Order: sequence, then C-alpha cells, then structure tokens
Amino acid sequence: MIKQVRICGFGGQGIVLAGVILGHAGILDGKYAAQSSSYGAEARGSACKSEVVISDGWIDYPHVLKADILIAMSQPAYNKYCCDVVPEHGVIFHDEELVTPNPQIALSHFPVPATQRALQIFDNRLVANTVLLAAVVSVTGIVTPDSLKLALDKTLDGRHLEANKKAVDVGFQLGSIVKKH
Amino acid sequence: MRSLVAHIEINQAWCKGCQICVEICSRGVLGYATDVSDKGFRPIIVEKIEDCTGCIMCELMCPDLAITVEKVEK
Amino acid sequence: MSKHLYKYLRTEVFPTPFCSGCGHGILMGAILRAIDELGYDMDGMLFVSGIGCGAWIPSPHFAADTLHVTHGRPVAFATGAKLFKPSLKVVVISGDGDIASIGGNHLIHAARRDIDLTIICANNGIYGMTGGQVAASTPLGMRTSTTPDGNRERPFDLCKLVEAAGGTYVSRYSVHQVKPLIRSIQRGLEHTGLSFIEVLSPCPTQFGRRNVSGTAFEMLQTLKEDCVSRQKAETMGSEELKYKIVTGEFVTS
Amino acid sequence: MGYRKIRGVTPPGQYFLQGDEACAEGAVAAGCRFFAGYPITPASEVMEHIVRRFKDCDGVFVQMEDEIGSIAAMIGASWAGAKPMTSTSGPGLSLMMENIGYAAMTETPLVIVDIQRAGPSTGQATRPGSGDMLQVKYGSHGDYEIIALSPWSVQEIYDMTIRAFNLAERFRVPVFVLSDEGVGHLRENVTVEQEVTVFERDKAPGQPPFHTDEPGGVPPMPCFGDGEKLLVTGSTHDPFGYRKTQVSEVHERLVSRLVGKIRNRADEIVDTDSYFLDDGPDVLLVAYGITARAALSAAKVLRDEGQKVGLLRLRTIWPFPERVVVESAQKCKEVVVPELNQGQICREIERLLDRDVISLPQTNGETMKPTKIIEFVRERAVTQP
Repeated sequence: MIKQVRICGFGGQGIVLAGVILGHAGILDGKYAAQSSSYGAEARGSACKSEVVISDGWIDYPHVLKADILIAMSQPAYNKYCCDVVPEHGVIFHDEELVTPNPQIALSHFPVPATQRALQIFDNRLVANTVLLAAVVSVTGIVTPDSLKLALDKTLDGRHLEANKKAVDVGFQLGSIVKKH
Repeated sequence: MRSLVAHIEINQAWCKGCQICVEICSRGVLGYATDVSDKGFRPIIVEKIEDCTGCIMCELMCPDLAITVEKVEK
Repeated sequence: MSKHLYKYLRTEVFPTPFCSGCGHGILMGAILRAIDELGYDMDGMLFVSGIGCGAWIPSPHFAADTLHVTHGRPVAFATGAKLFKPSLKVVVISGDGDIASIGGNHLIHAARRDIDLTIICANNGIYGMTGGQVAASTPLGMRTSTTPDGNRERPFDLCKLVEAAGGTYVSRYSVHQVKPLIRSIQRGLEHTGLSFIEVLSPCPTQFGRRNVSGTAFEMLQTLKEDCVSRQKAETMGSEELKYKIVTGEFVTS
Repeated sequence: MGYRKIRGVTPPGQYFLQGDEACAEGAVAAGCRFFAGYPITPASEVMEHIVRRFKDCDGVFVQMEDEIGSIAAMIGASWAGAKPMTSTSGPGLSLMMENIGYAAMTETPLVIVDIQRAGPSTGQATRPGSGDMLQVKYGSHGDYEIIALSPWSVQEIYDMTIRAFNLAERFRVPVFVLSDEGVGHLRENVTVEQEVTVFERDKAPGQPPFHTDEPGGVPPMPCFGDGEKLLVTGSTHDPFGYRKTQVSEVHERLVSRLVGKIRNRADEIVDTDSYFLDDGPDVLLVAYGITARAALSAAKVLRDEGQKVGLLRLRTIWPFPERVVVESAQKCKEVVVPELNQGQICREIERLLDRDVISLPQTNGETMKPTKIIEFVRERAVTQP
C-alpha cells in the first residue's frame, strides 16, 4: 500500500506542519513516510504545498506524482492542484469557507468547515489545519487516530499542543459527520 | 664595595645595520666599524662602553633583537 | 636583555625577514618582553596571523603554537580556537591591511562579541609586502605606488572603530614609545575580553622612501613629532590636531 | 586513535526527521562538538538543530559574521582539537572557497554540509539543484583533493555525516556532505543505532605533522595547547611547518602528497550502489542524490515494461568512482546521466568512457520526476532500435 497526500494553501496556514504531523503519525503506525514541502522565500502569504507519501515499505520516489488525497486550504491552491489527483479513487478535502469546488472535477469532494470551527471554538484560525487534517484522518483512515494524537505530542509543545489536541477532537467529530453524507 | 658596569653584546648575525641603536643612544656609546660586512653595511660596534648608563633603549629599539645590555660586576 | 628572550624564539629562523629598520622588529621585541615580564608559559599561547609583513612577527619566529592563515581572516580563525579551547591564551598579530581592511568585518564582530582575544595591529600605513600600495590606514596626502599624487581617501581611525564596535581594551602607541607600548601589551594580555592595540610601525622601505627622506631613525623621529598623548590632545584644538596621531589608552573598561 | 565504537548521544530508535536535522544528529553522533555557521536557505535547519543538540553534549556553537568567518573559525577549532562542522548552500560555499584551499593545504579535518539550491548566484533559494558538484572539487585555487559524499535519503544523510567525520579525521581533509534541498528538507524515517563507529585523531607528539614516510600516507595531527609549538601555515611548508616558499622540491612533494593521499586511497573511500546491473542492461542510468530516487523508480517501471535498464548510484562523488563507472558501463549500449544541472557529472563520466554519454539535465528548480526519465528512455528505445 502506498498513499500520496498533497496539502496546499498559503504560507502561514500550517500547511507544512500538517504534513509533518501526518507523516510522523505514519511512522508511528509502523509505516514508512516521506514528507516534503515547497514554498517561496517569503515566510508568510505565498503559495505553499506539503506532500506526504506513506507506504508499507521504502519509498523510491519521495514526492507526490498524483495525489490519492488532496487537502486544499485556498482557492488558488485548489485550482492549481485539483487536476493532479488520481482519477479512479482520488478524493479532495477542502476548507468549506475558503474553497469553492470546480463542478467540472468529477471527484469526491469533502467540504470541511475547518477555519469556521477554528474561529468559532478556539477564536484562532491557526488550528484550522489540525481540524482539517483530523477530519481527513477520520474519513480516510490513512493513519490511526491514536498515532495522529501521538504525533502532535511529539511535534508540538506548550500551549500549541493543548489547542491542537482539542482541534483534533473537533476534526474527528466533523469527519464522522462528513462520513455519514 | 661592589659596583656594576654595563656590558653590551651585539649579535652580528642578526643585525641589519639600521643604525637606530647608534642614533638613539644619547651618550654615543655605539658606533660603526670601518670595514663593510658581507651584508653591505658597516657593522655596529661598542665604542664607549664606559659612558653607558644601562638605559637599554638601544636594546628595546633594536628591530632585530640583536642587542643585549647586561649589568656585570666590575 | 634581548638574549633572555631567545627562549621564546625559533632562533634557527633568524635573522628576521624584515627590512633593515622595520618597526615590526621593535614590536616583536616589545610583545616578547611583555610576555616575559608577565611570566606567561608560551605553551599555553596561540598566535594567529594573516598575510603581510606584520603577520610574520609571530610566524615562524615565536616558539609557540602559531597559525598563519589566509589574508584578512586571523581574527575569525582565532575566534574558533578560543571558543573551543578557552584555556588557550590567543593573540592575533597582523598588519593593518590584514586586520582592518580585508579583515575589517571580523575585527568589528570580534569587538561586538567582546571575545577574549588580544589583537595587536602592526600599522605601517601601507601594503609593504606587495610593493607599497595605498592602505585604509594611509594618511591623507601620502604617496604610495597606487597614489602617486598623494592619497585622497581619509584613513580609518582603528581605535575609534573598535571602541564603537564594543572592544573593552583599546590603545594606540608608536614603536618609539616602546616602554608604554610594552605596558599596554601587558594590560591587553591581562584583560578579559577583546583587547585591541594599534601599534604605529614605520616602514622605511615602502613608506619611507616615497614620503620622508633619511634613515629609519629619522622616520622614527618624524613619527615621534606626529604623535601626541591623549592627555595633551585634550588641550589642543581640532585644527592643531588635524595632522597629529593621538596615542594612549582609549578604553580600559 | 583509529576507529572505535562509542555509545551514541541520541537514544536508539525510530525518528521522523528532516534531512537537515538528521545531518545534525549524525554530526553529534560522530563526535562533532564545534559548529560555526551563517544562516542560509536551505541549510539553516542543520545549524538550528545542532544548537539544540549541543546543549546535551557541551558542544560549542558560534554564528559568525559570514561564511568566510565560519570556515575560518572551524579551522581554528579543528587545530584546537575539535571535530568541526558547518552547513551552507551555494552562495555561502562560494565565500568559503579560499579557506577550503587553506584547509586542504594545512590538512585540517572539516565537515562542510552543502545543501545545494538552484543557482547560479542567489538563484532559487528554496529550490533544489546540483550545481555545486564541480565547485566543491575545483572551487579553490591550486591542486588539491577533497572528499564529497552524496546522500539520497534522510537515513543516508545521517549515516553519511558520521562517515564524513570519520573520513575527515582519517585523511585530514575537508569532507563535503554534498546534499541538496530535496534531501535536506525531506522528512523520513531514520533509524538511530546505539553504537556508532568513529575515527579518533592520532596526535603522535613530536612527530612531523606535515609529512610521513609512508607513500601517500596521512601524517598524525597534534593539537594546539599541548606544548607542541606547532607551525601551521597555508604557505608551502616542510614536514614541521616551516615555510619553504622558494624551494621547488618541497612544493612538489607537498602537493603530490596532498593529492596522492586521497587518489591512492580511492578504493577505501569510494562507495556506490547498483540496481539491475547483473544482466548487462542496454541502458545504464548513472545518478546521485535525490535524482537517483527518481532514476530507481524509473528503472523499476521500465524493467516492468521489459526494457533492460540498470542504475548505478554514486554515493561518493569525489574522489570520482572511476573504476566502478568504467566497469558498469562496459556492457551497456547507452549511458544516461539524469542530474539537476547542465551535465556536470555527465561530463566527468564522458571523460572516463571513450564514447558519448547522454546528459539528461534539469535546471528548473524542481526535483526530477521519474516520468521524465521513463519517457526519455522509451523514446530512445523507439528511435534507436
């Protein structure tokens, strides 16, 4: 089994961090994981993508060729990468507020109100990435929920950790609702 | 009663004949030899040791560390 | 007693390669006398120098660890050695071109760090080894091989530069002030933090023959006339001081 | 002195690390306790990570005023007994070049990590490239040899950094971990073992630090502060470090030894890896760094299609794996070199083989995709039956 995940948006949304946490969760599941990212020289605001490949064994080519899962957190990023998804079984998760899907893309779309919930519950849009990631994990099972939480523990510390742990629970809940649709 | 007098040793192998020592000595203790060394200058010699006060300015100002001034027993 | 200093030297490499009457030899003696009077063990000392006449003062002459490095970089090399082995007494001895021109950035950052180094800058106001080109320390109006009509660029005041960058012991002496110079080198060596001692050292070959007539001693005399002590300078007007070099201790914190 | 096994600083286990971080971990494991550096994308994470790790093992870190100062400080520290490292990328490497020559001349062990980005000049700071392949070898003036290793994964940058320190100490030479943004910013599984094999310097008091009677041998390296009264100089010097800048035989002997100690020991240093070479493939891919992963991926796809394609991966770049390249290419019809530059290593291979070598260059600031190699080989197969 090899799964390719592409997370995209703009700098400052935690796109890279979401990839790091997902990849880390992968290795905690005993898998092999490769995570990479691409961004401009500016620390904030420019286009940003993060890629995670999770496999049962060594990964020859560590970047995403065609995504099994696309996670889009901005409209420009969605527009750029929505065609680069495996046609047969690929799925797209997107922030419900920030991205309007292209009706011509005949793939399963999962709108997740991540930014909206992040603002509503935490008054902090910075945890939207975690909400969205947890929803993806909940729906696809790409990593186990326990590993996702453990990966947060190993990647974050202090007040960020507490907020993100709660954000994971919100994401799991959203995921279970999305799944029922 | 013991008394000390100065003794000046010049390391001719190191001296480059810049003459700073000759000029700096207010008592004219040092001077030049009449012959010319194989390096092309007149070697520095001690001319009037009896006038030396042992101020060691010649030693301190020698760029070639070629002068040693010592006080010895008479 | 020059002979008493021979134990600090690799006597087999003598006489020195310096030109007849070069002030760097006087400085060499002053440094060794300072070390001798302090009773330092040369085995615990490291001398770092760059490229140029001044850089040859410690290497190969001193019987101690010496690191003779690329042009302009001795302060940076010294920084690494000192940080890794703080027990070493690390002394940089190099010329004005080396320390203050090509290596100026390392100098100001060493001062900013206030790292425990002693930097002795043998300033002869010219690039001696390469044939007498103008330096960042050449006084206004002086003729060099690249300023045949006289230097039009103002020279650096190295002591002010190091003081502004944060050096905690800063002084300037000429080699003709040999006794205060030795005392100042001792203070620099004993100082904890960055000590910078600028030493004015005549270059009879490259500087002298283009700008002053006469012997090495006459050059020393000219230098003596150009220098005024810090105390005296405080009583003088700026017009009077225009062509003077102020000597003494500037920072002793 | 010599090789010995020590207990690593990092607890053994599985980690999920970025290439830059794994490099820093490898350095600490190998005994690196001095780091001087200057910030530069995409290499800064090596520096940031080692600062944190030095807290646990009393390492000395200094952020210098520029890359010139960084490598100078490393050389000073190396002679004071440290195993020093710095990390940089193309623009910083260019600034370091003069003192890399100094380190080669004075036989100073150093490890320089070059996380290559797309150049020339400032180029694309956040994008991968392999444009420094020849610069690390030839960038400083005069004749000298260095060692350069090229990792393709995060595990390998960890392992190779340890090896880089051992080779630097063993041969008294600057060693480059010649990586790229693709590996430096990649995060992958890393297995850290309990035991690490390290090489410790032979100080040999009283012995000449710049000569050995052994042909092509490596002299012992004493240390500042041990009462050895060392004379270290970048000028031409005799066995004890005395400058002999006017003696032609001394210069000839010194430069020959600096070059010979690496060239004559190439077999001990060179390390390669091969895939599908047993049946004498028609097409030989020669690749290194992150690009070798695309090449392996491509080779597998092409093999499935029935094409006889093999891969030779260069884990050592300098000294160049000449013997292995010549042997591997012998039975192949075509040699193809995919790389993130305009054919730097391709040209080196062409120099060795008495025939045309096909360059597959890419300099767009992206890692090469397997599809590029696959399509290229398919096309050649059609046009050249």
